[in-house]
Amino acid sequence: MALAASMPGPHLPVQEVAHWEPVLPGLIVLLPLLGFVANGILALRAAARSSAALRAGTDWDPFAGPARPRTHTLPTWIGPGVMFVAFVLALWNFAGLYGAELHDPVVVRYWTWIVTGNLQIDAAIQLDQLSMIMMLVVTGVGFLIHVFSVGYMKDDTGYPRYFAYLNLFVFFMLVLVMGAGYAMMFIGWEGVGLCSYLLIGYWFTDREKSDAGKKAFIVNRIGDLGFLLAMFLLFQAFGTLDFGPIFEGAEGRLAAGGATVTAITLLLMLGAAGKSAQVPLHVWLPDAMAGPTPVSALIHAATMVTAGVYMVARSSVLYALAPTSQAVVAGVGVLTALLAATIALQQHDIKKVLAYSTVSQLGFMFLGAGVGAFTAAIFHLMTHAFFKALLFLGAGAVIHAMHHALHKADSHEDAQDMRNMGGLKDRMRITWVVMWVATLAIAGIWPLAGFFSKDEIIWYTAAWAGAPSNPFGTLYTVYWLVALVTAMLTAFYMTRLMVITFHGQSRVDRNARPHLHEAPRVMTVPLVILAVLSVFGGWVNVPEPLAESFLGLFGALPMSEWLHHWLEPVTHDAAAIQTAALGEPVYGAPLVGGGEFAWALASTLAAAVVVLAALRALGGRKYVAAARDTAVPGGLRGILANKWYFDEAFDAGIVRPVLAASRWCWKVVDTVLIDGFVNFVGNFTRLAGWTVSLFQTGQANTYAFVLTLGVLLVLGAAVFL
Amino acid sequence: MHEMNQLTTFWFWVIGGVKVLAVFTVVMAAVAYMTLAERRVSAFIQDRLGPNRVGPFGLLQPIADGLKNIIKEETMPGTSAKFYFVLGPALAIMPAVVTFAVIPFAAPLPTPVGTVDMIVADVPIGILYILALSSLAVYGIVLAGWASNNKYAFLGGLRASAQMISYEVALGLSVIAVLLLAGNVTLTEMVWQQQQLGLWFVFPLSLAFIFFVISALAETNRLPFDMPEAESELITGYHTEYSAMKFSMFFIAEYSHVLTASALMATLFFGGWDIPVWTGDDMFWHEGALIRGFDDAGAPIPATPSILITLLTLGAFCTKTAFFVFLYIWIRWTLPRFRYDQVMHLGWKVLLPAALGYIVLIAGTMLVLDQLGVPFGLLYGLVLTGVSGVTTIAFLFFIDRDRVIAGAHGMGAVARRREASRALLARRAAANPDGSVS
Amino acid sequence: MLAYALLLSAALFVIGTLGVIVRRNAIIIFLSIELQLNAVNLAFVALSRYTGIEGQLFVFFVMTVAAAEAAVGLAIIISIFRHYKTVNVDRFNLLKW
Amino acid sequence: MTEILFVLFAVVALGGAFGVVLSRTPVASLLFMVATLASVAGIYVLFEAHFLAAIQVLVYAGAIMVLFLFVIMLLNLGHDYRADLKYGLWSLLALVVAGLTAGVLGQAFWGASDTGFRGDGAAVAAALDAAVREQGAAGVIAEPLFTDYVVAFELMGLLLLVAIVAAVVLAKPKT
Repeated sequence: MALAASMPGPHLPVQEVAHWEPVLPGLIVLLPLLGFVANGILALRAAARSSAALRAGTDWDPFAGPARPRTHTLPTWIGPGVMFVAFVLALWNFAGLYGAELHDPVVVRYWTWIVTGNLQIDAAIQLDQLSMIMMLVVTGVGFLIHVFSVGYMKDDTGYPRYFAYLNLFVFFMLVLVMGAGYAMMFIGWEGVGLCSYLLIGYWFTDREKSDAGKKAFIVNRIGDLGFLLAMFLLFQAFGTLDFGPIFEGAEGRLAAGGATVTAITLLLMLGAAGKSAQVPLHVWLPDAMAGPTPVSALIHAATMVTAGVYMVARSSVLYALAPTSQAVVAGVGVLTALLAATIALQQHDIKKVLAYSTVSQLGFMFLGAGVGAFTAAIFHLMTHAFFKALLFLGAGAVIHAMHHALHKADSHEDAQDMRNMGGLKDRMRITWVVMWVATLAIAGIWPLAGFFSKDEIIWYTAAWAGAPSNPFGTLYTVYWLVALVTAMLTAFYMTRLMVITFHGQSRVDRNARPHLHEAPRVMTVPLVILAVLSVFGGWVNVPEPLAESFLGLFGALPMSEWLHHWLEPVTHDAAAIQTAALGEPVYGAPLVGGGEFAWALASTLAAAVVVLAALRALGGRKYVAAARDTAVPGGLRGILANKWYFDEAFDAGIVRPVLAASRWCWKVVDTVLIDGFVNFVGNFTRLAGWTVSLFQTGQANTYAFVLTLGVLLVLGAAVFL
Repeated sequence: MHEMNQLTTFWFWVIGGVKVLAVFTVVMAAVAYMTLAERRVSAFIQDRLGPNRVGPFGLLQPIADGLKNIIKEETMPGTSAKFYFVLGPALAIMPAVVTFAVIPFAAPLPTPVGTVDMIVADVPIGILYILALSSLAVYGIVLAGWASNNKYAFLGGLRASAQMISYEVALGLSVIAVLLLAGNVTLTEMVWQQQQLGLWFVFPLSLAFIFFVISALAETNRLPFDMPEAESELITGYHTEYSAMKFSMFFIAEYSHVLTASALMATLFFGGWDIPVWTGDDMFWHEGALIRGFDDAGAPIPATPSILITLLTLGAFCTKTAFFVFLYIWIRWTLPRFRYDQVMHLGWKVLLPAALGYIVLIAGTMLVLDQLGVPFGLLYGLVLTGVSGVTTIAFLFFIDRDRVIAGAHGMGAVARRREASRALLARRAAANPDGSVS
Repeated sequence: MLAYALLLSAALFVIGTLGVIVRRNAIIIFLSIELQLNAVNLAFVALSRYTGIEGQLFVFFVMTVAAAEAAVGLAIIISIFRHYKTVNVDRFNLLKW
Repeated sequence: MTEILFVLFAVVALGGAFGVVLSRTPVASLLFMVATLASVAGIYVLFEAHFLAAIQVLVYAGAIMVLFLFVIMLLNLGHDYRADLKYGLWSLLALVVAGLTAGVLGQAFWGASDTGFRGDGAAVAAALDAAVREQGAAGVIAEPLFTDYVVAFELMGLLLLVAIVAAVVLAKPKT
């Protein structure tokens, strides 16, 4: 990237080694798999006991006895344990890679998996700067969420099953980010989809929740189709699916801006949109909140949904070759960001708000990837993992407390509806504080993580809009403006969430109020750790123009542009291609001019103003509990409350026609045509068989006679012909 | 140097005809006198005189018997299948008579027209010819039994067919051991190999010999295996309805079989016409010349056939054969008859597996000896004799115990069974003291 | 002589075929099949004179198969006879439709 | 001499074959079959296949046919003569088909000459005779049997074992 190349920042003192051997990289992948197997066995044993009890006519309550059964104690150590070891190993490898001046990815091949025709797929993993960041995020945040889950899922009968799924998810996620080719990535891609389905429908006895799982699975399939087609095109173009040869040969083999590379990248984008919940395939993510809240934090906020961003970043070379696709990616991203943010304004379910927030933030990441700020996208991915995981876990802690309290009070009110909360800050101090940290981080308040990452994306959008040869300059300017508005909306809806949940009068059921209390230590400790990360996570990539200003504490924030330099081996090619195609980006606002410092200052001030304004405006308002809130919002609020009618549009535009067509196929094509044909064939065969069976006299002589006749024919043919 | 030339075609046919006539006559005469021998020996064993009125020592008795059979009335059962009734004895006697053709009975005889082999037909398949034809012998018996339309005759025929098929297997397997050692199927070569080995095959193949004798007894329907004609059970079995010459033909067939079997035992296991120890009679056609053996360099040593040697070897052959004929008679008048199921039991469950195991043992020993490079000679034979001897003793005294030696279900087994039933009765009595039957 | 041997073989084969077709007695049918096998064996032996020892080897194998077939076939006939009290193949036609 | 013997054997074989098919009693059929087998064995001898001739008589005539005879007698067959032969149209059809087959086979075999197979027929015959002199009538068959065709040979042994077991199981009365 030109920015990084032209403005090298102060490097940290590193011990440079030319060669680097990864330390047990396979074990990082394998450990969660082992955890899955171990937990899976425990889950099967628990299921066996449960079904045995069912056969005996009773229900098996694993917590009825004086001590928890072993199936419900061992996962506590296995689940987070394997994650911890994997995280330590990842850190170790990171330290090794950090000390090495490595420009090429390290590929470790284990065995050749598929060989057919020209296609060879190796079971190989790739370690480079990008996958290392992803590994750290997946294992680190994953570990914290595992620990949190120990507290959150403590009283669930499916405890071992939950951890088995969670471990399996991490395994597939690691395969996704560490795979050395699109094929391996696709395995992980599908695997995390499966785990997502399993975990959304974790409480599968609830019809609504299992439906949500199916919805997620089906919507993802649409995107996967795009991914698959992209892989076919890639194989056609390169004869391989390995990253190395594809990215090295891309510039030579594919014409820049050509149809092939545009098709490939658009199809990849379709896949990414499915997985990362971009418009219009975002509809599954809010429904996915049916799963346990830690799952939402891990899969549907921090890791899996960011796989699309990772893929686009990984394929940066290809995207750099296709400016049209980039514009599409950025457009989809910014549109998603805006729509999701607006929807989030009118949601009452605390997790739904966070879900739309996630969709919105993912849109930001795609915007970043779309405008070529791949590093910024990954940066935002990372910081978002911290604060969104924190938000979800915090929401989890709230729901946990609410649920517990309502249960104690025999109340059937909705534990997730914010209208039933209010004033929780007195009872849940730690949660309240860390949630505010995360809110400020996501709102982009200096110097929290979100400020640096989101600001960088917006900044790059503006910069590339001003690039001299960019055919989509105007479009990028629009993107920039929308992104600014969306950033303000983000600050607003997050403040709204905080206010309704934690401030004001308590609307909790009167009987339940005394039972409300802070989450146990095992849950709050991960919260605090994530809060710390949300505060300081952004400091790894302080933009150069800010570094020496007061926004960079006059250089006191140590790691100026560190992530840029770190990822440079991965993004370098793409940056070079993009600069060659579009020209140098113009670092200044396209409309009014001005330096980055000024815009950054303005951004954080605007965010702060929005937060304060929202606090003022919303804090004074009186809210009513969900049961009495029957007012149907009209106008724009109604549209937003109904999520822009996306589900309804899909239902009318796709689901109903498909159902109607299916019914027609059943009634007409299947019943009349196909059944008729099949029955005809069957009847004809029976008739013919009956006719021929007349020859079957059961008498040996007849058979011998016919046999001889046949021999005679063959012999005659052989002799006379 | 003698004339060693082969016979011309003309003389081949002439001498061939002479040999056929001579051998046939001698065999028939021998059969006739075997009947006398049987009676005299049986009388001797039973401490009486036997036929001694017709001629000196009763020597003309067979002729008198023959005359009697020829002039006796032929009876023909009214419900019999006439054609097969007549066909039976004819089929019975044919294979018995022709099998002798391939047995060499003396060393080659020098004549003015060439050297004459003392064998009617030296066919290349030798022993197989004998096995094949003797397997046909059963037809005569079975047909006779069936055609008589008599329950006892029919049972005799059925028994004959089952028994002969069963023992053909054991017989063939015991011969296979000989084939292993001789390396060929012609009987002349077997005699030659025994001369080369310096040992008659009865020593290195002792167990095979025992099996062969037993199986031959069964094949010829002689006691203790004369199930098809067991007088006490089936009147006289398959020839119950026969009389006069047709009855006599069955007799001739049986005794020819005995003669052939004796000659075979002599040839396969006792060196045939070989005179023991003396090597001057060793003779074999090797690449168109008669040789006595090979010197150390492997060159053939020419043999000198003479009339004297031929006569001496003929004497040796006749002596050995006569001994086995005597053995047959001896056994007949010494051992009691088996029960039918015992016969089958012995054939299928004892002789067959034992012979198979023995073949494996002999073949294995030979393989080891060949691998060690031991030449085919006396040492080779002695090693085999040792192995075979140990096996034979082990078989007779440990494995077999009282099956072959003391009959299929010998006294040991009977005693054990009696013991067991007595114990059972005692237990029942103890459990049921009032004596009521449960 | 080869041609005559082959013609004899053909004649035997056809006669055997005839036997299989026109006789009802299972044993006779069986015998006719053996006759066919023999006809083929004869052809093999005659041809082995002109093509090599393999013809005779094949005859050897055919004989082995015939022996196995006779054992099993006769056992089947015996058990059928036990059931139907006849070996007339017209009587056992369970294979009929 | 050979030709005379061949004609003799051929006549007996053909006569026996007709006897097998046309005899009214199974026993007669069987005896005709034995005659045919013996004649065919004689023809084997004429073709210098001594070993096979011996095996033919030993195994076929001496064992298999005795087994047949045994079964015929055990079942006491031969009392339903009338039902045995198929008459009328069926026999006519069979005759026509058999005649046609005979015609086709005759057409195929009529011109078969002694040469024109694998190289020179006479040379093959001479080599066979030499091998018989060298290795013996049994050895000439045994040598390829235990080298080139040993797998087939062992399979034959297995087949026989299976047949034994099958025969015992099948013929055993169900108790």
